[in-house]
Amino acid sequence: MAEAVGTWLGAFLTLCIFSFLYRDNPFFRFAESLFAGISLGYYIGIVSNNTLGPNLFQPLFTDFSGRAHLLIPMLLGLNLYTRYLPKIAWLSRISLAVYIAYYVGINMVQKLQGEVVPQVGQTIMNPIGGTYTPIDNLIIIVGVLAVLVYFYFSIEHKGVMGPVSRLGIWFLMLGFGAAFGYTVMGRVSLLIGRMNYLFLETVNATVAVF
Amino acid sequence: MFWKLRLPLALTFFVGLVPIVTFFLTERVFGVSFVRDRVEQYMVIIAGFALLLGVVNVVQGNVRKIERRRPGWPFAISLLTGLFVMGTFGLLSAFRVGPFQGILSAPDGSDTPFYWMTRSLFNPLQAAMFSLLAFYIASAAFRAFRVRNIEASILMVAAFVVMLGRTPLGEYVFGWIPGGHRWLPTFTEWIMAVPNTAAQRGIIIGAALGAAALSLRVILGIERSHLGVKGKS
Amino acid sequence: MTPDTWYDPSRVGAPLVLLLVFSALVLFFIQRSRQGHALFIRRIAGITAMEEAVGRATELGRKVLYLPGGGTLDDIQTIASLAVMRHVASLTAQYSVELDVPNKDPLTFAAARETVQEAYIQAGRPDLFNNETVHYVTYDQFAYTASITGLMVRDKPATNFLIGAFHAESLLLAETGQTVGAMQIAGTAEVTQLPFFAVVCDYTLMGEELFAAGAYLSKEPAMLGSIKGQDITKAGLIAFLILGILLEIFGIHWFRDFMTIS
Amino acid sequence: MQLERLANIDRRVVYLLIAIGTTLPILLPIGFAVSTTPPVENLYHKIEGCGTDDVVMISFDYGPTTAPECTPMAEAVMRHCFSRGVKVIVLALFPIGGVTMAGETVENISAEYPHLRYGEDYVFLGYKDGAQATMKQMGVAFSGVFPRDQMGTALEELPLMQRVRNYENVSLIVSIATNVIGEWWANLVNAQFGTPVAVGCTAVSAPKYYAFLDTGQMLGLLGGLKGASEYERLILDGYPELRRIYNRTGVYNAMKGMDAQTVDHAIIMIFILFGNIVYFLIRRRDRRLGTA
Repeated sequence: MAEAVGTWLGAFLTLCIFSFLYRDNPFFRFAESLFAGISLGYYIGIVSNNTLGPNLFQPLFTDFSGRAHLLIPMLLGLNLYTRYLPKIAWLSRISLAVYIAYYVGINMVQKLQGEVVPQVGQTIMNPIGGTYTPIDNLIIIVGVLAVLVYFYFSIEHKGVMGPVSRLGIWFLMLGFGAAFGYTVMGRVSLLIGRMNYLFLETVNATVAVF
Repeated sequence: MFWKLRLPLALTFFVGLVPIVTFFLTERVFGVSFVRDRVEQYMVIIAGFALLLGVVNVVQGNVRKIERRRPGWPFAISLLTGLFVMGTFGLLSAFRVGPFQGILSAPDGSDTPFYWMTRSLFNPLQAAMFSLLAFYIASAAFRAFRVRNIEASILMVAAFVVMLGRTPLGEYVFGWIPGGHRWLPTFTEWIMAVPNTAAQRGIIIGAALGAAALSLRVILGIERSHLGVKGKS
Repeated sequence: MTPDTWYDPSRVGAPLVLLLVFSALVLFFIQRSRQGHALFIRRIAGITAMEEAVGRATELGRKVLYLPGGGTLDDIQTIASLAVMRHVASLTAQYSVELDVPNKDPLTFAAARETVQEAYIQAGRPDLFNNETVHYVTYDQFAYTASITGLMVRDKPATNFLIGAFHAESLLLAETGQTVGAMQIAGTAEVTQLPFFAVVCDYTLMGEELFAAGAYLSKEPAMLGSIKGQDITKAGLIAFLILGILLEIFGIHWFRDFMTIS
Repeated sequence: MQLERLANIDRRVVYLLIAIGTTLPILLPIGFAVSTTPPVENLYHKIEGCGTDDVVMISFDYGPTTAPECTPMAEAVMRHCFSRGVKVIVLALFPIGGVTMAGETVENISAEYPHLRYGEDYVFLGYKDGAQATMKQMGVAFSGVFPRDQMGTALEELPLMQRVRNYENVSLIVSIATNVIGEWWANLVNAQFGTPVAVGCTAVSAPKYYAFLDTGQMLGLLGGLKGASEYERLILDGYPELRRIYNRTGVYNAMKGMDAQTVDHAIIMIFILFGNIVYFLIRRRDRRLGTA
């Protein structure tokens, strides 16, 4: 029974969201505000259950002295709330600075090691050979170079730079168009899933009750 | 004033160097395993505390909305109700209070109220919102794909060919020529594999360099907008 | 499994060399620029349009909506977004236009609050900043999207900035913004979402342009110097690529091997 | 003025047509002919080569979000095996809802084959966290990771599992995967243990998987709804008695989904063409007015 009620509720909320396609209306506003509230509540539960509980409170409660180092992130976390105390509001920036700095450092090496090096490495190829034809390989090489030239900021795109960066834009547009067309199928699949839910699953759930 | 500016910037510099330096070292070096095992965990905890910061702001904003009877205030009630009910079940389950001995499923495998709400309310809302994309991608294509200039034409033709090639329609176009039914699907795959790869690679290399340069500016304290501190050279 | 050296041999090759060369070049050009060597940075349409976009809000008497993206503060795109946000906030303060910054990530929310408030103080308009200028919505991608699309339809912002890390929600947000007649400037480095922004928005900062935007807007010598350093690295990589390909044709695999991570 | 109106049709017209184009084909199948491709045929022929002594493993490595694409694949492969009397072992490695997908599919499909017996003809092992570790351990013994099946029965009590110890006794592994787990089957299990692996994946990840097909690490590949509908086409041609299942209204399958895809793609393309024709007419008119 709870299953069927759940399915019908879900179907109702789905229709509320779809009604936005026609125009904004109280049903959509209801679903939207409920969604905002529920989702935030969901993350309160999940973050407590998956992070704060097992990684902070449980270790601290079971073995405080052995895990006292966990007080560091706890203090940094609590420190975010100094924002509400005007006199020491600036302290909250320390937590932000530490958090940002750590990930900025990670990003810097990851981008260079994980993206620039392999992507450049894969482009250094003998055009004759590999899985593609020589013409395909040349197109890839020329495309990569042209796009890189397009992103060159400190020279005006005149002379040789002009046509090459134009070619870069063409490659970008070709790639964007293709990716757009390619994505249609995945998005329609999502809608098919919802239509199934609305038309078939609600019926099945109801039948199952009786 | 000195500390308000210098301390965050000094911390940024030193903390930022930690992952860069340890990246190249092995755990044989003192402190590396500490960084790898613990610091990441610390950051997740800090982020966990931040969520409450957001919750406080949402509650404040919506309570104010109700108090002042601003337009749409009844919807603030449904928001707060959803937040309160779901959040309470979530907290009770997360800390295993009373009968709430599990968040998504109880120890005997049965569903919890938190899970029921997730499945009946949260997941359908997510999926419904996500699926609106099917409508939007259609209307965006109709409106934006016009042959205004060379760039727009390339964009449109590429999208059109790929859309055609991905369905049985693509097989029918040249299907009357012997062997022709594979032409468009093959061409579609070629577009994805060759020119599209080139464009993506170019963007990724450029963006990664840009990201690295921004990272360096942050670590050096040149870029500091995120701290609310005005940059100066 | 642990190698018996103190450094990780799979990482000290190309990645370390690239890191050192890159950092050296960026630092060199920052220094040079600070010493007063003028630098040219080409015009980037999306950035030049920002002032016009805020001006439009003044004319229409409607608000400016700034979305810092669905990424968290550990995503460098969000940091780039905060740098642009700072500039947009100074503009809205100067023009006395209402600014609205709804957030998905709570830490980004905390940082954005600092960024915007300070920009208003610097612009001499702390009175225009209030607790609702920068606010929090929810952590869920689609719940956030639903709230923002609703907000767009009801408040009809004159201008939308969609700058940062966006995922599947990109098209939902941009298309709704388009229906309410907002001028839209987007910026992201998410390769999968760029097509949608490029198709729907008036201006799109693509990849590297997003990261350069903050520096470009600040007009500070040190910032511009870093862009130059990054460009020179890029030129070096292009040369490296061409040389590598030529050597490959003659069967010499040095460059490729060097860039292949074992 | 008329032309401008055509160029700016209310977007809700587009929405309505997409809604109809998605719903109608699900309720009333059209049946666009799909030609089959080698990656799909390979998997079909592999199972055709299996007899009643062979065992096929079907791993549910996807969740509810990609069910419209993935479930028809799992169903078609399972029906194919059951129709031939090939033994089936089902498991789930995808953490978010994989086991639910597997449970529902096993329940639905086994109901269509009432003569098959649980434990002898098919077994449902259940879900295990940590896909890579699970895959490695199953190379030694299934019972090491799954001491009991989903219903809690010890594996040694199941007749089928008494003769199936590890991958050596399995003829084929089919992973219906939404993310990287499908790759792991290929580059971990196939590479280390040599068991043939075929993967069914969403259309979005198909291009990436073609590389594994080239190297032979994957024997077959079903890409998205298209791949699933091709497989349905093959089993319908081979086993006409399945028509009564696939022609039922009120039950979703990939061919219906593919019909909806085709109709929606056609609607979008027609709108693009229409928009451009109107755009051309406006330009031509303006040019004429300008020169007049």
